[in-house]
Amino acid sequence: MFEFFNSPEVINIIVIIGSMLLFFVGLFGLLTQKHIIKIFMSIAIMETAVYLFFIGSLFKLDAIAPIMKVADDTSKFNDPIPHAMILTAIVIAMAVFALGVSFAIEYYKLSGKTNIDTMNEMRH
Amino acid sequence: MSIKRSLSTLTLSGFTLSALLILSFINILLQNVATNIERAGDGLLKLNSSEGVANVVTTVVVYFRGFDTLGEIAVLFIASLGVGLMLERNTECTIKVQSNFMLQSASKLLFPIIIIFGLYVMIYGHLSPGGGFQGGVLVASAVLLLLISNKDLEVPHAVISALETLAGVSYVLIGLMGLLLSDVFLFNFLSPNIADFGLLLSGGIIPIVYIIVGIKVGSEMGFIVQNLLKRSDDV
Amino acid sequence: MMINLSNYALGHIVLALEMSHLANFFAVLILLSMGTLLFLVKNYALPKSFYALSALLSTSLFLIVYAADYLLFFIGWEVMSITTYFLLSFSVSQKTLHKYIIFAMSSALALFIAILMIYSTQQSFLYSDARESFELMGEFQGVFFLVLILFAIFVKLGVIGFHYWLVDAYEEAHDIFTAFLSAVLSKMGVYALIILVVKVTQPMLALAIIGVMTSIIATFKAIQEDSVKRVLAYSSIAQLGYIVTVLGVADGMSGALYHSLIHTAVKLLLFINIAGVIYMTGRDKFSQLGGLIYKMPQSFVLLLIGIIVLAGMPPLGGFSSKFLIYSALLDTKYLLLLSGVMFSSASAFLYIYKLIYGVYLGHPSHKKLESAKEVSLSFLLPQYLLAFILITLGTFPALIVPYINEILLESSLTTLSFTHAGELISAFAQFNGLIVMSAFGTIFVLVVIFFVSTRSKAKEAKNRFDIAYCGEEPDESTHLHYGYSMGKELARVGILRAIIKNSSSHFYEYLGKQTLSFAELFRKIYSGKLSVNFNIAILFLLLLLWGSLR
Amino acid sequence: MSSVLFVALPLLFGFSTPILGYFGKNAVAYVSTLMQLFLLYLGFDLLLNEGFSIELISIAPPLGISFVVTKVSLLFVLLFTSVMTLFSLYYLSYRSEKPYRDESKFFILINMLLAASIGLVLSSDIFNIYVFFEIAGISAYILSAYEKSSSALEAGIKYLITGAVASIFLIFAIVLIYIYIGSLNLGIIAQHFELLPFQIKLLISILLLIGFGFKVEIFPLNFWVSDVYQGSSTLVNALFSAIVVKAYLFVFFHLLYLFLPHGEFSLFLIYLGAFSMLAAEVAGLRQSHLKRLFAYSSLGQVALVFTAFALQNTQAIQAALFIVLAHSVAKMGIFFALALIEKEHESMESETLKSLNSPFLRVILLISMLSLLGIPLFAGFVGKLLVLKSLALEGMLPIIMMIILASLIEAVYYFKLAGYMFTSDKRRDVLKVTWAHKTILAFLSLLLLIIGMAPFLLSEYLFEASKLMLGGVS
Amino acid sequence: MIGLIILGTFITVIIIAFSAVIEKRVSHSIILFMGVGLGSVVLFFVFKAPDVALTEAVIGSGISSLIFLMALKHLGEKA
Repeated sequence: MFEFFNSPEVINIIVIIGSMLLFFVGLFGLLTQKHIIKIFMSIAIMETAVYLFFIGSLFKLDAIAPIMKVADDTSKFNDPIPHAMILTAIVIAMAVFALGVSFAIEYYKLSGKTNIDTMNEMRH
Repeated sequence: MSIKRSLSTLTLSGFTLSALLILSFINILLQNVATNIERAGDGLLKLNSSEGVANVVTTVVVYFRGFDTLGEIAVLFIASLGVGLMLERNTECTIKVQSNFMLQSASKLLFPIIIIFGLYVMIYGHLSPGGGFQGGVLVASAVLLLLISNKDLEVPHAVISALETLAGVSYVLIGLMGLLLSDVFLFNFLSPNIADFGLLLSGGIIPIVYIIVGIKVGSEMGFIVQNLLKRSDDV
Repeated sequence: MMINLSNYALGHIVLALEMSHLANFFAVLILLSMGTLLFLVKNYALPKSFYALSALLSTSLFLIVYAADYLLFFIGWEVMSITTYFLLSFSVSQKTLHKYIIFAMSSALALFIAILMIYSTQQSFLYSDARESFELMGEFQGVFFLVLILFAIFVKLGVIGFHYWLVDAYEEAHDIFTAFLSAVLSKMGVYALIILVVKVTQPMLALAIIGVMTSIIATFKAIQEDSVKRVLAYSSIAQLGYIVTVLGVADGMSGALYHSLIHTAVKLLLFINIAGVIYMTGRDKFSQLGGLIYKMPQSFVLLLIGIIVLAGMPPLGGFSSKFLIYSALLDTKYLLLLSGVMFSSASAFLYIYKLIYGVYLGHPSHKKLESAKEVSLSFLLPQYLLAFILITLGTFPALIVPYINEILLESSLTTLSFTHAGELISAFAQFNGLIVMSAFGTIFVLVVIFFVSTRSKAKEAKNRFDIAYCGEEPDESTHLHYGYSMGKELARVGILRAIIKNSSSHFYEYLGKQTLSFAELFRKIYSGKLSVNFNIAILFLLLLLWGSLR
Repeated sequence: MSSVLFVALPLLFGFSTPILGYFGKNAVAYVSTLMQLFLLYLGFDLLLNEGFSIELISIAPPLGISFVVTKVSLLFVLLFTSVMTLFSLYYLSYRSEKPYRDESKFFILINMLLAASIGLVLSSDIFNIYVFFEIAGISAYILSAYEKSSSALEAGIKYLITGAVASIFLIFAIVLIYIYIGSLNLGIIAQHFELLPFQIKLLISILLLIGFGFKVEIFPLNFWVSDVYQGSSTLVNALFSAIVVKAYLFVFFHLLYLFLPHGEFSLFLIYLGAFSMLAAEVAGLRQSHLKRLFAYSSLGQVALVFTAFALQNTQAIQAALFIVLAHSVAKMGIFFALALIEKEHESMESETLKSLNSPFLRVILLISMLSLLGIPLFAGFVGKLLVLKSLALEGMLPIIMMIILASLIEAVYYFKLAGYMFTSDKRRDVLKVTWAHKTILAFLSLLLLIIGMAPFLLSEYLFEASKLMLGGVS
Repeated sequence: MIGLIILGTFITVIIIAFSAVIEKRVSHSIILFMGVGLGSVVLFFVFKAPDVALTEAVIGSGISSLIFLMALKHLGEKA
């Protein structure tokens, strides 16, 4: 009965539903949470979901990781572009979070607030 | 009533909105499952066999889409600059983490292992999984471990700065060299020899650039983490 | 003569300038006012920017007049509005200034919409295509177009309901500039009415009714005012009301043009005169003036000429234009309108009398007024010139008929018949200016002789408190001058009270308040919480997705 | 000369700043300015010599990344470079009195912003666009929080969180594009986009709209903007409204024209833009803080540009380009002048203008505001006229009325400021403006007047550019 | 088999992520977030993307969580 789960179509469906549910969790956190770190975390979860969706949708069951043994061997590899893109995106996301966290720390020093909904001093 | 009291309007609306959105996404995606089409990746795989290195992802990251990586380096650079700008204090606040014996001895034991693993990942990035990003971060985290455990130790700012400057400038210069030599920015002007495929010294500028990237990423990461650590102690 | 400017424009827009007779007529009005007002300039220490802005203003006026397409007209119109704003800003309070600019910008932008509507039907801004474009518009669009255009013009003319800005601006503006505002800028409204409405559409009864209402209401509003400039401002509105009325009926163009000329001259005369009084005494309220006849006799005579014209009495030029207006109204058999105009004309005496009595006759209300002197020649000379024009037009009312005929011919309207310069002929009547003038002149001379001969025997008061006052001794705080409460009793008449007490300002203040609280709502959205903002964003995404999937 | 230098040189400058630091305090400032001048020269050189070129990076497209230089992208590149050069020249004089902390970092950031904006405009690879999107974003976050005051940090945090969320939607769209089309090259995507299943096409378009919508400040996604403008330092605001948002606008519509050449969503976007304009101006009506006020005015102008671009025909695009130019110049003038006023008066409430004693600054502010308002004789009028003209040709009367109503509201609050400036007589001491500042401000105002009076100098070029933009060369 | 692994890991990751989001104590939720990262590392590995898996392990869940923890030490739990 487990053979059912091994067909590419089913795996694709699992990936789509799973990653979208993860995206939902992140989005839910973004919309409802208040603590700034949890906001960043929710954004990170959403991003992870997108990455999983990307890699998961494009991987082929019978293919192998894109590391060639010989120069003229081009078949049966997973698409390397998603990997490269996600690599870049992960690092960029981390950089943004580091920056955001440092803003938050400095802001906390000045005002003592970590709740994003109370960050509205400039209501003119 | 009790549900209404414990859940705020915002939570409810957030839940409803995100759930509806995701359901529509899932609906659309399930109705239009992607077919197997010829993608750019296949072209790059073919291209890689003529002028790349064993790890195709490395070729893509460093060479075929090297410009993205340059931009990514720039993002990291700007972020670490911003973190420095935000958290830098001229007051001398040394690290006051009260590290215990366990941590101290474990870090002494682990430090060389992680460093060596990091360097391996960095240098063999074009042959096996891994590369500059991961290696750089691993090396940085090894140093970080040492920093946490040994409170007298601090990596001088000048060293990090020198490393990052060197790496950054040489990356752009390599790119400009390509422009100068063959009118294409970031061109692999070291003309890779396919016979070397799978060897440590193969792929022209690819391993060199990835090591540069590793140095850059490691130093930026070290800078960011050091700043955050320093800052988080002078509460 | 037409000058095509399309080489300098962009986006396939054809622009052109044209020197028509109509344009020349209004250009003459502009030049007349500028020429006369230039005499006054040296009496005031005006900043340099005032001159620069005035130059820009007159350029924009000429652009309005000579434009042969809507776009250049609009450019001129908007530049005129903005320049006026800065010219007003030299003396006007912030509130009035803000009021002015809101109305001026609404006017300009309404005009812009209308112009774009014209453009959208025929892809042309030219006047020559306008009539056709208007006919191509649908029923609703056509009405909407007219509403927009009329709104723009009414604001500039200060038609009742849209005069909220006008009276305050006239009162507070620099004395020279008030004259210019009344004499020229309001004429641009008339010109716009002719070019944009009369030439494009059929005669509209509604326009005539609005004109009559304006002149009646403005007349009664004027009676209540204490400030000289405000009275003149309302009088301007009333006079322009006549022009609007006559433009609303067929064959009214000649009367409108004639009256524009007369009104320009007479308002220049009156405002220059009042400017002289204010320059001498520093006061601009009726209750603070009075008894200046002995101090400023020449000014008195000139003002007398001015108000005779303003009242539209024969023998001076005012009657000539009124004559044309009346006969145009008679011609179209709108007798109710005619009686309205006549009623307003007659009621005008109430405030006209106030002008001469409040300023020059009666008791001086303050000691300071006794030291006033006759104004300098720079004030008198332009007034003499204008008085000469007005008297000439009274004597030879048909002097400008050949010229008006050319304008009418150009717009393919029926011309006035012309025999000689002294005789003005309309469809129903004719009057000979020469005869009327000589008759009135004789009577006038006789009256003056009688007055002078009796006056020499009258006892002359040495002190201004040398009067019987119900057995009490009047002092400085007593209002001796009748001008103080003149016309107040009129408010007891029911309909007049309704006119005087109600004001469009309540409506505009209410509108302003509502707009601001609406703005407050948006301001709150814009400084909301971050999580609420994200909720809105996701909702937007959802709506988009579902909206387009359906 | 290669167009890659536009990105490579600022990066090189940024990376090598520690070395430059050894050569003295001013070396960084002067090298940065010289580099920007060189880039300006490079831009004109490209304009005069070629006008069109494709610059390869690493390998040939469609597999690799390439820079496409056309007349329209060059227009934006030149705009950004000259804005940045003027900014640097202005700051060189400003810094002698009130420099930023850690000046070299400031110079790095503005150059990174420049590089990223140019990269956004030139790049023909959608993932590369994402990377530049992030670089521009991250430099803008830091610039916005640069003063480290609590309001600046608040602005920075809000900007950063919004930007991060926007980038998720953008990368989601890119992921879908790669999954369903299999390429990242804009040209290839454009060819295949129409063949996609309708739902996927819709999903990608909407995700792109949301991703870029946060950045192009369109109505339900622009609530962060006013806080960011108010919290950031005044000079930096000039960059935000003259460079950053323009780059995002260009990219968004470049992608739109490529992917949906038949204008499927055109009508919706036009209404969205017009409504955004109206909403922003209405919100601005009650403002008393100058920077926030001009933030709303920026929102309004950007929405107008959005409407014009959304019309998707050459004349409207030409109009949009006119407004882009006029708005950049005018906003620079305004924020430069406001920076001087803020330095002197230490307040940004609109009542500050009542006591402003500098006829020069008053005139500069006035000219810029009149241009923003679209008063004839100033550059803004040309753009607004052309937009409304093309709307009239399409017969979209409601849109015209919304835009005009928004302009009227805009006029109300601008003229309130003008009233403060020109009627009150309680003035402080004369605010001295250095000759360098005077020259730059006068140049900006003169530019507004020249474009306004002689639009035919530019219209030919802009028309060519708009044709290219609509034609979708990539 | 591989399908089951993917399914199971996805379920785990989603549950961990949800508990991370709704967890009141931020420090706990950061640890849970690290778990999300590790779960996705497994998934990336199963999807035959070792490079991404390594990066996610080191940067996505490692350094990111570390940064959050260090920040939390300063900011405090209270929202």
